[in-house]
Amino acid sequence: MKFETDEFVADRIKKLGEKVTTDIFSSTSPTFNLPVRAASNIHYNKDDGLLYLGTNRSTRDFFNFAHTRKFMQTLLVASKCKELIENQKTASIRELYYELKHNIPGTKENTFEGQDESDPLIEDLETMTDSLREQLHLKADSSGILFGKLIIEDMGDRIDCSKLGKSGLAIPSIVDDYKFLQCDADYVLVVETKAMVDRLVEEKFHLENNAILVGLGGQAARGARRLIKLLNERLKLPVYVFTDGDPWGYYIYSVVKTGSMNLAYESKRLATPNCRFLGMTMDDVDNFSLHKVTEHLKDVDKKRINQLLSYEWFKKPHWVKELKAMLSKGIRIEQQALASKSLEFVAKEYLPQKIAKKDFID
Amino acid sequence: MKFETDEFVADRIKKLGEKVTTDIFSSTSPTFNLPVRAASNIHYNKDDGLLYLGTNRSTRDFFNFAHTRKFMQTLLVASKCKELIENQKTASIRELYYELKHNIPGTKENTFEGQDESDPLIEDLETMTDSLREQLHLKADSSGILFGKLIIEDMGDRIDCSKLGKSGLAIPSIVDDYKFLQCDADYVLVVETKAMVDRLVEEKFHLENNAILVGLGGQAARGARRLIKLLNERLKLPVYVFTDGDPWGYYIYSVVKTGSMNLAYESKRLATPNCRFLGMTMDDVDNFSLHKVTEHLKDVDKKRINQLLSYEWFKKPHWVKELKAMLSKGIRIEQQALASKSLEFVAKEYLPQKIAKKDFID
Amino acid sequence: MSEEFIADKLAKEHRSISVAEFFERNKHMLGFSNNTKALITCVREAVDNALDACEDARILPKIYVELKEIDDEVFRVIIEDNGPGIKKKNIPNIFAKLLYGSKFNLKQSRGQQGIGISAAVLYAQLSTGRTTKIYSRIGDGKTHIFKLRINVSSNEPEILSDETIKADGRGTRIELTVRGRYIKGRQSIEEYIKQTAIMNPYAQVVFVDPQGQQFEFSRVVDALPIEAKSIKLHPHGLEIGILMRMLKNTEARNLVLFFTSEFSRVGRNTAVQICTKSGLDTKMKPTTLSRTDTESLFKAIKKVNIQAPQTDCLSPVGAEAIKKGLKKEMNPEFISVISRPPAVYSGYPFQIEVGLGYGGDLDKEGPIHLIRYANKVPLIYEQSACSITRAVLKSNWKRYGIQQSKNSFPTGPLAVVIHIVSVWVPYTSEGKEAIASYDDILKEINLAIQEAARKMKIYISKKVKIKEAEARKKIFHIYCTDVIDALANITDHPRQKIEDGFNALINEKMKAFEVDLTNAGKGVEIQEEFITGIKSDSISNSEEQTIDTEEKQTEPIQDNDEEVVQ
Amino acid sequence: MSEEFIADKLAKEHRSISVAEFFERNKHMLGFSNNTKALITCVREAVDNALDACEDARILPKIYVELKEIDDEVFRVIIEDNGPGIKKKNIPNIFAKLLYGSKFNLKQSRGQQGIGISAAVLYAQLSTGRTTKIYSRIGDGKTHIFKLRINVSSNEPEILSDETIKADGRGTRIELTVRGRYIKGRQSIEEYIKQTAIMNPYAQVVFVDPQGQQFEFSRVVDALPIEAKSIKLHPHGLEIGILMRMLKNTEARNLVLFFTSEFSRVGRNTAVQICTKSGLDTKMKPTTLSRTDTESLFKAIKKVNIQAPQTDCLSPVGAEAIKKGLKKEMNPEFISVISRPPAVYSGYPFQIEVGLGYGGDLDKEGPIHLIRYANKVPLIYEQSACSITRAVLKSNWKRYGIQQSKNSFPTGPLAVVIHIVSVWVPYTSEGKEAIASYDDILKEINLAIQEAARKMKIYISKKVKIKEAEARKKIFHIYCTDVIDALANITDHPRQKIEDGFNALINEKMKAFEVDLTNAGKGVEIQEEFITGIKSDSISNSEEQTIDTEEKQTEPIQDNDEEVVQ
Repeated sequence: MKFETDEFVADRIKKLGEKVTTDIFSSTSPTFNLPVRAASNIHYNKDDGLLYLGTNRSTRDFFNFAHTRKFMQTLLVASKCKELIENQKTASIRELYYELKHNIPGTKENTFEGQDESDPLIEDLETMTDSLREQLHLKADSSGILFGKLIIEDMGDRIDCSKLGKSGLAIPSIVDDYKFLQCDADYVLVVETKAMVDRLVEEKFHLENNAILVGLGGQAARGARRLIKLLNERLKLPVYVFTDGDPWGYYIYSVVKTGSMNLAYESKRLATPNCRFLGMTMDDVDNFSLHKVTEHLKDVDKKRINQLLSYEWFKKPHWVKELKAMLSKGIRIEQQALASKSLEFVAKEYLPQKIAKKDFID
Repeated sequence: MKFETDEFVADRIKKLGEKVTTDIFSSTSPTFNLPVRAASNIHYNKDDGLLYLGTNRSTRDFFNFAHTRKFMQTLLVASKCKELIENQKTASIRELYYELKHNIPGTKENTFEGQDESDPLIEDLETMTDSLREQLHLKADSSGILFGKLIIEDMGDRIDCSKLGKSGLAIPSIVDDYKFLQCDADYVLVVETKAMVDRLVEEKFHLENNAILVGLGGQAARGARRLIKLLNERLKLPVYVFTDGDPWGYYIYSVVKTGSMNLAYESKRLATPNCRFLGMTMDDVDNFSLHKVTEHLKDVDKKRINQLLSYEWFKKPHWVKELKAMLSKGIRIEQQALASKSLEFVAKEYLPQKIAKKDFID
Repeated sequence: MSEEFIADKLAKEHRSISVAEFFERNKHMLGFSNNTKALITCVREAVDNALDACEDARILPKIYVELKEIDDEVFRVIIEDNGPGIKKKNIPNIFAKLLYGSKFNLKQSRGQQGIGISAAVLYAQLSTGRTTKIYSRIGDGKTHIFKLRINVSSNEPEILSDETIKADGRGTRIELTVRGRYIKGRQSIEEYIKQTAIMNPYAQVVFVDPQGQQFEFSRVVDALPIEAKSIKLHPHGLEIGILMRMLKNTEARNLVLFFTSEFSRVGRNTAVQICTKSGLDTKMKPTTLSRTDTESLFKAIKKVNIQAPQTDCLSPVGAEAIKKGLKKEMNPEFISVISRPPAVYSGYPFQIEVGLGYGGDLDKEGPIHLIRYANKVPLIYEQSACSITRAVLKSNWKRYGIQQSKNSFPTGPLAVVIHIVSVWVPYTSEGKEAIASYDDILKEINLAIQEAARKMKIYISKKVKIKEAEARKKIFHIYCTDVIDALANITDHPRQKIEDGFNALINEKMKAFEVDLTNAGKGVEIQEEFITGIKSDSISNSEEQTIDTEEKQTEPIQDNDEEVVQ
Repeated sequence: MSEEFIADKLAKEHRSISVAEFFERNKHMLGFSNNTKALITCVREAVDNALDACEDARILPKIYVELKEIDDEVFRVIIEDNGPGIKKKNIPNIFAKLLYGSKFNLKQSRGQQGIGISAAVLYAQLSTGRTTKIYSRIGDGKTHIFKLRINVSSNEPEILSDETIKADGRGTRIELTVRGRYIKGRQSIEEYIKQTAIMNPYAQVVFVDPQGQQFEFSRVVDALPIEAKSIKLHPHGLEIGILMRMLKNTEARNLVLFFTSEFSRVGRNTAVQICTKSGLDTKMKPTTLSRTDTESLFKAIKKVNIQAPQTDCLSPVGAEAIKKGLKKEMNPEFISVISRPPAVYSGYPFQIEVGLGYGGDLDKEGPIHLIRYANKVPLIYEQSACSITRAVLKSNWKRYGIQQSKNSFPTGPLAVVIHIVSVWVPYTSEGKEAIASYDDILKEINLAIQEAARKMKIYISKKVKIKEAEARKKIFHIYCTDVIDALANITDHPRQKIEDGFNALINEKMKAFEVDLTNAGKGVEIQEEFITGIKSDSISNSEEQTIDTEEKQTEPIQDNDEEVVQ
């Protein structure tokens, strides 16, 4: 596979190597300088509504006993990514781990003992080369499903996503190469659970409402986030997010909208800051009389709510109100609880009503 | 949605109700009689290679204090399924839970307090009505992905699964209604991880080898198992299973082949007893020199190996040999460890070689 | 010569001190280690003395205890009884001379050391400098009033005043002034008196606390326990040093007479057997035995089979009296008491009594309430060092329906009182607070706990069953509506028909359950049955009424609580 | 008349018993509660006496201890010393009369009760009937040999034989025959002697066990600790009862003279101040004070500021000697000892010494080895009741590099010896086994532990650093090959060029690390430095050599151990 960015990224990796050899040839300790990816160095930019890495940087020094191993590993990852780009291959991050794992001669140690050693170094390399993981020819785990009046060209194949029955398109890890051949949809509806997507497909919601349905199956994978971003940016489609009415669902929304803390350095490329939150909300519980089918908050839910309240990007009056209502009522509400009204209810009443009234949270 | 079985299943449910009303009108305690779904009542049939429920049955009695609530719940589930069939709707098992959940008047109790209360009753109803969950119009969680030279008709849509780029077809929960319009594939390759399917798609393995790739993403979901069964039964395609070389991978194989203990009453409809195991094996480690990229067994792995050794359907010489080799070497091997040779290796050498040599385990 | 000088010099410094001076320096040995404990010890010694005196004289005790804080941490302690009083000439020695008393013979009594009350007097003068005042009336119309202190150097009483006035009645009153600290709670004087009241329900005790509040612990039993008799030493409790002294001091002319007259349970035959076994002539004069003769004799005694000591020397409180004591002070809803038959350790007779009180006014939360007694005296301190505690910890309380984590204190609304009576209680230390671990004693405690707990278990199970039966009543009505709705939906029968049929069926079934419930309801009266001592047969019968059976499949991979039919 | 009869009858039964008879009945009070403990108590009392005698006479002690099992559970116990010997006329009283001895004045010594050795003699005759044999030579060429027993009824010595033979030298030997049980392990006689040897390194002890095996505990310090002086009572340690007796018995003509002559640290000014505060005339004759006068005086004493008692009455072992004792008996690789300055509790001077031994021959696994001492005597029983143990449990050992779960015993190769010396050691009970909880004492123990542990921590950190430096050496070579391969792949430089450049750089850097390592290597000699007493300055300096620094970001969501530059 070939990307437009290949030359640029390969060059960045080479520069990284040059920096180290220069250190060596000038008899100074070889070091990398890289941004700190800790919560303390993550900032919310109110202007564009995205999370960014701050300016704190740290130094990785071969001659610092505590850094030596990681220094070596960083270069191994960089070297392998250069190879992938040159050979026009992509690899999953687990494949990368296995490709790089080997015994270090004269020891019982391996270069990597587990994938947990290589994964963070991929993120380091992304920040140091200012490039996306996918541009390094690496694939994250994929998940997500798509339905709707959209025709895509993928690897030369023409896929009509309105003609995939109740099966749907599996969203891969790399979507930058998708070409959008035709789109008859009016908006994108991002849905937390695949089961809810099934329901909407059974009700033909996507066809009758001209909606592109993107099912996440929990937290949004990178491929799905990038695809939402591309649909929004290239096709100018509004994006509505439909999750469970609980802190976990709300955080899924915030990741789609604002970016995630783990990947703050990629918010610009993965987040869709103009998307809107559709539901479920605490008001829904009252408006649609769902009291009987709420679930009680557990301690872990309460803890998570308080965490969200401490994040700057949740410090908007409507979110604070929403989260505090959840705490004071001691309840949460799931998408599928709407089934208690009737199976059709979500497709025939709830969603059309919310969208018609523009009953969104930003 | 409508199935051929609808009339039969609706009638079975009605008979169940009639049994109870007859009890009531004849002043005897209303009871259900149902098969025991415990390990002690699960038997391996060597002749057809499937797991079956034995003949042990238990009685659920409304006037047994400990059964009363569950008795009520069983009838609620049965009643709702009859409704779904009549209305030609399907529901996810979570939707079913929410549809049935309501407060019991005069108490603080709900009919169901959690989905863990309704799920087992669905299985009870399946055994009592001798029907599949899907025939009760219920959907399990779906997962799984498909690529290959196969054209399917799904809900009137014609889907060419060789034209889905690197995205692929998401396998839904209900596949009985698929029509196979055309098939140019020679065999089905069932793959444990989706990342490995990505690799094979990138290498165009499915197109070059006329293979249908089914990616499971861990333990096989009911939809995927049923689809594999249908491909095998209707299209007479041989099925090869490619998992990690560890007890978890082997158990995935055994579920595809023999049926699962949880759903032993459905083995006949879900299992593909003539499928073959392709790899990974302990011999692969030696034959392909993969020693450096094996992982050490953890206690939980060893425990699971010993569990498998105790199951009758694993008491075949080659499986015993395989599992014992694992224990004695203290290692396991993952599919993606093949990447340590090269990224292409699995597609260009490992799989073609194994398939050519018919290096399978039964 | 300089070497000799050292020994000489050191020699001059040697001197003798009196036992009073010794204990003045070592007051912690007698329970006066801190102000809190000292105050409770003073009350305890005086109350023990009062109760012993009444019992010896076969008088139903009536005890008055009063504390006044007359200065910061200085208390006047007043204890008065209706006992026999003390002869005038004995008063100074009894209260103001250590190691003087009536309690050195082998007889079950609260005091064993003959040192308690004079130690309190010693502590009073050491800590406050004050003398102690004694009032005694023996029923001759006179009251003798002494002011006493102990001459520490000589361990002899000093009489500061000695007055006689006219007054009727009988009894003894002591007024001590001591340094102390008054506390509330678990190890308080109030708690000590309450515990005393449980095990001495034939005593009436009035307690006035330092705030002037009066507490009455009433008499609920109108008879004293049987009288404890003195006994002679049993040969199996003998040590060789004691044997030597007895041989030397005896008036018996020969060995056979020596054994038969000085020991318990040794008849002529046994005495002859001992002599034969030791190779000594039965006619030998005891005072003429050599050391090796004595050693042979001693070894022979241990080899000869001797009848266990008689047990009329023991005065247990008795099951009925303990029940009444527990009832009045703790008010549990159920009581079970076991008074074991007497047993023997190291030649000393002893007896174990165990009472369990369950429910009622007892705390539902927290650890159980364990109260230990020795010869009717509550043991307040050193709970963890006591073998009674160990026996309680090691018992499997779960088996009896009481919550317990492994080897820790059980929890729940349970009071456990355990009483050991013996002519010689084996304390672990001087504090008279913890019982030493003798296998024979532990075994008896365990048996008593088991026996009492089995009865309690029956009561608890019964109680649980009654609760269940009541819950059952409601359950069918709660769940039938949804069942009827579902059946109406599934079948073609009209809803009303199903409803009528079902309601008829439920009513019929309920009648059967009502009967069960009534039977189970009998349990409500169990409390009274036990307390009035009805036989346990009738109860174990009703325990077998099982109302429903649940069988579990082994290895369930799904929940599966239905009854299995093959 | 029948009432009076009761009191009369009861009166007849009263009698007095001797202190010997009391303790014969209550032998558990003196450490003879079971056969195992009794045997160790006998050895202990005799060894304590021997060491005290030698120290009083300023003689370097040489003690011989032998046990022979002469019958089943019957032991001959022999203890011999090279002390001053005992004058013939004192021998019977010292060994065969309770409450007679040299130890009733306020002076630091092993025995405090004046009861120990005669209690052992009493136990011997009670448990085996045997007399005790004493040999004493005071250096006059004669040896006096007594066979003694105690007349229990009178608490007076009975001399069974009395012999004098010619023999040179000096010393005392006691031979007891007692019932006992000999065990190995934690609470054994062998362990007791070993622990004694640690805290008395100026004594030579030879022990022959019942199997005839001989153990030598050698003398490694050739000077006795400074001599402990007797002191007078400090007014702050006074109780009112004692004050009254002192006032009554004093020969002082007036109050000022009374205070200045009978007490420690009271000068004329202070005495006058006390009188003024109490409103009494300084010229009053002490014997004429009324009770209320005495109470005023007592209250006044507590209000007047009096200088703390002098501390030359204390005889600590000293840091150097404890180091040597620990070294020879436990052989740890590192020792740190703190001898705190004297302090005061309730008017009594005391002093805490703490020794920590780390590593070497000590067990790497299991709980640390805690040894408690009071006045140089190891405390063997009742560890959990002791405030020393409490102080150890509450210390934060993790801070000093020793593993410890919350509030439980630390684990690892550590011996902790803690020594309290005082003219009056506050034991919690008669057993002389556990120290009572006084805040002043706990505070001193904590300070001593902290001070000693801080030194130990420096040693442990140093040891860790040395190990790290050695590992470092290897690391760079291990990882550079992969780095070079990767760089050759990424950049256009030839592999050989990168390899040469990198190797040159590593060699250069390694030189710098060698230097560090050498510096750190100094730590290897720390053991000797500490043991020979080098100042800790040099050590805390080297602690500050940080070889690499790691800073952690707060709230890391990824691992992030790099140094942060803003």
